[in-house]
Amino acid sequence: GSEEDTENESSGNTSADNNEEQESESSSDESSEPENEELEGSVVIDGSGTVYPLMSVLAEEYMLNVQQGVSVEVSRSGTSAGFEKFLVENGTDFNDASRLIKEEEKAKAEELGIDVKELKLALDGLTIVINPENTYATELTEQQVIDIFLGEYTTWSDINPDWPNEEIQTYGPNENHGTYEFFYENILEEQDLVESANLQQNYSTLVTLVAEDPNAIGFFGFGYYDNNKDKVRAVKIDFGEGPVEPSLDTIAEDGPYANFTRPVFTYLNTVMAKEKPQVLDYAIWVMENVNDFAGEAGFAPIPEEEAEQLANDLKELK
Amino acid sequence: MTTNSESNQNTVPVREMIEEKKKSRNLSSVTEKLVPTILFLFAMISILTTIGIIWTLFSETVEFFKRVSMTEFFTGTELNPLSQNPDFGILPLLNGTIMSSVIAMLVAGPIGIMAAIYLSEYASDRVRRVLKPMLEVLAGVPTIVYGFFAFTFVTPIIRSIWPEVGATNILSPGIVMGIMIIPMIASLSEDAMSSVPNSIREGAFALGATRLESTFKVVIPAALSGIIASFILGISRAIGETMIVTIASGSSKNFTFDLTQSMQTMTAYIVEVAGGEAPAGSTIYFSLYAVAMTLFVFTLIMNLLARYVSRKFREEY
Amino acid sequence: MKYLDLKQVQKRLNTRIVKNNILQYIFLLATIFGLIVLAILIFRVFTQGIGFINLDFLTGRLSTDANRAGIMGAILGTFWLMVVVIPITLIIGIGTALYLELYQKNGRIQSFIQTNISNLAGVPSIVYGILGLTIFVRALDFGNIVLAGGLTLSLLVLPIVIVASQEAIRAVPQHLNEASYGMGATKWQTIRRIILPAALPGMLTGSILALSRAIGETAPLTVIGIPALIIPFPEGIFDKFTALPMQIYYWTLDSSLVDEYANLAAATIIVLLLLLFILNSVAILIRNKFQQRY
Amino acid sequence: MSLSTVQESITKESPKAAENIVFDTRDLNLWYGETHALKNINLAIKERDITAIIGPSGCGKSTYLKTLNRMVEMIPTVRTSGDIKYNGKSILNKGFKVEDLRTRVGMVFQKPNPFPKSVYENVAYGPKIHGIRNKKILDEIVEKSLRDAFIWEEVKDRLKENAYGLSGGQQQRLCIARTLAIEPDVILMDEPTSALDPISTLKVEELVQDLKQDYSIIIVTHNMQQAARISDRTAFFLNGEVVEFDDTETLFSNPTDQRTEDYITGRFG
Amino acid sequence: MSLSTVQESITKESPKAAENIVFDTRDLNLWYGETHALKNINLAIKERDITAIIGPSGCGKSTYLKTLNRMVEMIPTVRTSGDIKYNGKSILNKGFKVEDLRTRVGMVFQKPNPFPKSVYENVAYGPKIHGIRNKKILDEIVEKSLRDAFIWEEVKDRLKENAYGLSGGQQQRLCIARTLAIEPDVILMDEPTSALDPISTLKVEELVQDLKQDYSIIIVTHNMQQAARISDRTAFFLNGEVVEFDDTETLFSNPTDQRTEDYITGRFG
Ligand SMILES: Nc1ncnc2c1ncn2[C@@H]1O[C@H](COP(=O)(O)OP(=O)(O)OP(=O)(O)O)[C@@H](O)[C@H]1O
Ligand SMILES: Nc1ncnc2c1ncn2[C@@H]1O[C@H](COP(=O)(O)OP(=O)(O)OP(=O)(O)O)[C@@H](O)[C@H]1O
Ligand SMILES: [Mg+2]
Ligand SMILES: [Mg+2]
Repeated sequence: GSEEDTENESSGNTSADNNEEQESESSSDESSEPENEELEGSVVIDGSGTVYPLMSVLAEEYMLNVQQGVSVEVSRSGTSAGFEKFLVENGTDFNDASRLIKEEEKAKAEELGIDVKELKLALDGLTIVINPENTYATELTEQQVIDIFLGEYTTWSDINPDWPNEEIQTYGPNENHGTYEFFYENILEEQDLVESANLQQNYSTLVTLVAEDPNAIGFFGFGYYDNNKDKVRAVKIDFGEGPVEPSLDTIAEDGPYANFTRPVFTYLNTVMAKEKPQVLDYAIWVMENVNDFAGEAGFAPIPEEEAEQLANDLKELK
Repeated sequence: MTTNSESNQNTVPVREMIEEKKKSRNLSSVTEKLVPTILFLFAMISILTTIGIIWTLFSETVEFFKRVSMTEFFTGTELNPLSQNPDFGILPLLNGTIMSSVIAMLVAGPIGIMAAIYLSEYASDRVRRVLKPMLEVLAGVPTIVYGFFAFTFVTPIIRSIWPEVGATNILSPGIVMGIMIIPMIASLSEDAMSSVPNSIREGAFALGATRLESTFKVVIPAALSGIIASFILGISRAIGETMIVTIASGSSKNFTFDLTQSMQTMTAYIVEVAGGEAPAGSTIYFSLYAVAMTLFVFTLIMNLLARYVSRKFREEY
Repeated sequence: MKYLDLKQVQKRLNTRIVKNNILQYIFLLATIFGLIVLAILIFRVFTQGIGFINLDFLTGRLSTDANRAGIMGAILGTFWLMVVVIPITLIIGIGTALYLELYQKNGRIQSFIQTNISNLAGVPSIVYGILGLTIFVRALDFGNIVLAGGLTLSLLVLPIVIVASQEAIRAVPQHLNEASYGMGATKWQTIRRIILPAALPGMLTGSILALSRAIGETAPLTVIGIPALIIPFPEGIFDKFTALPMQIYYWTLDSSLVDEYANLAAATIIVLLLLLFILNSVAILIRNKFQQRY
Repeated sequence: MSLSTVQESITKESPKAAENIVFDTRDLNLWYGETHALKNINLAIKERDITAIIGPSGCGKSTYLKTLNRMVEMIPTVRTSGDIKYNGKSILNKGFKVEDLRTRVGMVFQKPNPFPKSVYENVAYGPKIHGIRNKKILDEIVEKSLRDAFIWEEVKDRLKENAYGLSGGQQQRLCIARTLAIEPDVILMDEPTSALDPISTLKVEELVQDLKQDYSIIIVTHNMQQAARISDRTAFFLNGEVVEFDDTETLFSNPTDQRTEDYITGRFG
Repeated sequence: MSLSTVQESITKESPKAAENIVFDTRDLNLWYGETHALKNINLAIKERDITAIIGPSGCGKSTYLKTLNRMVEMIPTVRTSGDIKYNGKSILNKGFKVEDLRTRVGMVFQKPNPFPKSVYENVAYGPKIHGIRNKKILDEIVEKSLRDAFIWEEVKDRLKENAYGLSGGQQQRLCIARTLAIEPDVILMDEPTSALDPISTLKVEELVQDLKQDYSIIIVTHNMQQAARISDRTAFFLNGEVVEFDDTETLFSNPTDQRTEDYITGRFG
């Protein structure tokens, strides 16, 4: 309660008098204090919907407490559609991506003379979920998960004779999502999903479907599980060293859940960054603060050194 | 201006005044010539819109058909755009579109026309003035709201009656789409029926006709062109509806006539691809335009057909 | 010679009257059916969202924090969209209708334009989104500003306004035109003084339906690309923006991430419905004041 | 409308309130909103008579006629008081079946109002709603009615064409034919010949006199000659009141009221 | 329409083709699509005369009248051949300004067709579209026109009310007033009294005879008495042809054509 109240107050105050106070609060003060400049203009960000929750929290914090004169617009057309808007003349300043930039995209950037800087933001853990009524399949091995989604098992009793003789229903986000791509490429190693898999475009639909079907098993990003713990149950995965429950702690780069973990990025157009001080300032601020906000958005932080390194790289662009 | 004496019949020399004014009426003759030109330009905007749509869709569609054969596209019953061996058959989408529209019209057609009859022929002026705008509110509810209404309210109700129905299915969004379209059909049909002159109704009543008989045998035939027009707009709306189906029917690309199943419409496919991760220049990206083009041609053919029908039944009074 | 057997007629009459009375109630039920659904829908939305409507919510800025989020930006975005859509659709829509009904004598050209319009009325909104993206956002390089969105929505609802205006013009009795021409009135005078006043109520009906649609439309805006997070308020038609339905769309989509977003969406729906209600009431008042049976 | 709620129905066999009286109007008052259009009307209209109603424009002739088959109810602001008995039954009762009344009491309007259908369908409409489906009988009814309205020759080759292609006079005669097709007891005519040429008018007048044998006819007319020529009894309306009601001969030759005399001699207004 | 494209305009000073002839019709033919509605009409209508047109229903009277101010063009299927000269100028020319013609040639229609506006606005409509804006002058014109149409007394207290509240007869007299308000040269009247009661009819007839001093009047009527009473010359139409055109007295007392005689004696049809 009281924390919120103070936040509300500070959001209500946008006058210049408050600047000192806010800057001392903000963790970016070390870098921006010497210049103490008032920036204005806009920062345009598009790209992955998976990264959006994190990026939007960062953008809002920056606008409210760091640079009130700057407008950071965050869109979410998807990684690839975002790159299309990014890799054109006068394109977007950042593109969020739930995957690495592709070769074609790199080539296009070179052709346009856009120097692209890759910024790793956070880590997302792919979470396997089941219906809360399902009290037996709470622990599975990595291979069992793979086999379920490849259609090797049709009923639960195929996995374990003690489990009910009911048909397994598989769910997941559809091909449009980076999450699917990761699951398909990195976990299933490019083997086709079972024909009957119910793949959805919409996460709300997906959560509801799993929550309603007692024989459901599905996969999606940790953030979606984190917010729906009352509706779905996460499966502990055994990667060979005992079952691991996905959590912000286990989804670390070298953590026990690493096999099901992927990084998410944002790509910066450094040409823009050099032209527009607010873009660069924002980029630096993001890398200095991203780890403070990752958890709030359902992501695990990247190693502190890596973030610092990236921030320092950016400062050299000045 | 001088007023003549009472005895003179011409207290106001109107004719002279008109002659006088006529000389200064060159301006109005300019207006007369200018107005049609301006209005013509306005009318051209709709032509330009069509050209714009066709041009936009066509160039990318051509690209698509360089990669996927027309035969496969139009006769394929499989649509797996992202799998390793992608299939690009549009039939599942066509099927989903037709199924949802038919369900919607089965709901909206009868209910809409009955509501129109009530409002135009039975309701008193007062009641009509209250009910009609209330009904029109239905048309203004954003479709995204209907989508979640279908998914979280209507589907569970249907499933409690008919357990075989899936959590995502075509029936529920079809019904909700129908509800959304009711006011469009009711309102426009009511307008058409209201503009049938009262003297014609009186003629029927004077012969001992009940309201029902005057409505079905005189008013509806006389207003038929307007009623059909309202149906066309309703169907078009159903075919083009995006959000409701996207949310409540899921995104399975099933080719089936089973109402209980999840299906995808052409519009939902476009949303899925447009908002997705398909890189520009890929086949799936171009398939978006091919589907949009099909959707466009589909509505074109249907409208031409409906226009033909409506002209055939047009009555003059 | 008697063809009508009075006894038969009498007997049939009872069934006819009963039929009429029964169907009257069925028709009433049909009318009310829609309203019942509407009531349920509104009830659900209200119970979910009404608690979140307060001054801070209405006047506040957008935020990712559900407790702080406000929708003034979206309200202003919708407002500026209407500033673009209303004049454009009314002027072009009524103009086109007048041209088709009263000026274009060549049946072929008339029927060509007419076919084109009724087809445009059936083109799905998502296709207009693709058009708006290609023409206004990219080719004319407006970017995703209010003007681009407004023009796209205008094109989308234009056919509805045209068709409704045409119907209204056609419903003006021919003998009124004759009377006017008989007085030596020119065509434009007849249109301005006789046809437009008589047809205006009908035109308004169509325009209300059209504008309601434009205000609640989501699909084309998603294609044009509206930022999911944009905090500054739009101050004119050249600013970037978000609109009420977009905000509802984003919040409903993200409700699986933050539960409270569903409530915010419900609250925003209430605001949107209220807005539509006010708009419709004003227009319907105007319409009822002038409606006339000849 | 202030109507009692007793459910009643008329049959030809019902006892009549007064011998030979088909319409008995007692203290009828009618208002259009604020306008008091009919004031204390008392009229007893005899069966198998031709009753003419004359009077200056706006005096309430059409209104009275439309009250007799309750068409006046179509205007929502109308209120009535008093009573009208048709064959002894009060027709202003709410429970009274207007459809029945209107089948018995046909009406021809001042402005022609054909349906936007073919000539044939216009005439066949009445018989059809009353249950006649047989194509042959319908054909017969249509032909007979059109002949009786003296329009058969003009339209017999265009029965399938839309009635709106006919001239005003043709349309009006079609409307008369349409009414004849349901063979009513009483025919109300509101200036039925005002859109007809003298030839057609004469024919219709002849027809009206012909029909008198089987029907009671009430005719509103501006043409005093017409009233004098064809009617048995004439009512003179003025400002919503009945000034005089008498045998046509008496009324025209020997009016008791000064206003009637002024009117029929054209001195009035 | 087969019209030459010579641009012409009429002014009062233009020399007349024939002395005193206001409308000179030569070999006029008119078709509604396939229907040949007017056949070889030749008529010379004199200035400051009252010309009556009589004939049975559907014979083309209204059509001819509407050709004189080119209102007939409103029906798209209409084709004409031949020529009509108004004050010596061919009016069927495409370049001819119909608005001018219609300002000079006023028209009163068969069915009353007031605008859905107030009584005042109905009468003021003509002067307004011709550029008269002065409120005082408009008031004068409205009052005078309504007086001339003998309706002033009935409507003077409801000038602001909608004209649709008036009775049929009142509406028609309002339409006459509306035409008088622009003081045309010629007034075309298509059965203007068919919806009027005898009193109003007599008044309008008087008015017509009054107006004759300044205007040429062409009146279509079914009422032969009326034609005989008020007109100077009468044309008898039959099946789209002019059977006879002569001084009214001659035509009624001594018709040359057998068909005319049959018609006026009522033997015909
Ligand atoms: N719908 C209406 N609303 C209000 N007043 C009306 C209505 N219809 C008629 N009146 C008024 O009622 C009075 C009687 O009208 P009614 O039409 O019965 O006259 P009428 O005798 O038939 O006249 P006419 O010979 O001109 O047809 C008139 O003063 C008229 O203005
Ligand atoms: N719009 C039209 N389309 C086709 N035919 C028409 C049209 N108007 C009139 N006619 C035909 O042209 C002929 C002449 O019609 P017109 O209205 O001139 O007759 P009229 O002499 O005025 O008759 P009435 O006395 O009944 O008014 C009629 O046969 C009629 O059927
Ligand atoms: Mg009357
Ligand atoms: Mg005529």
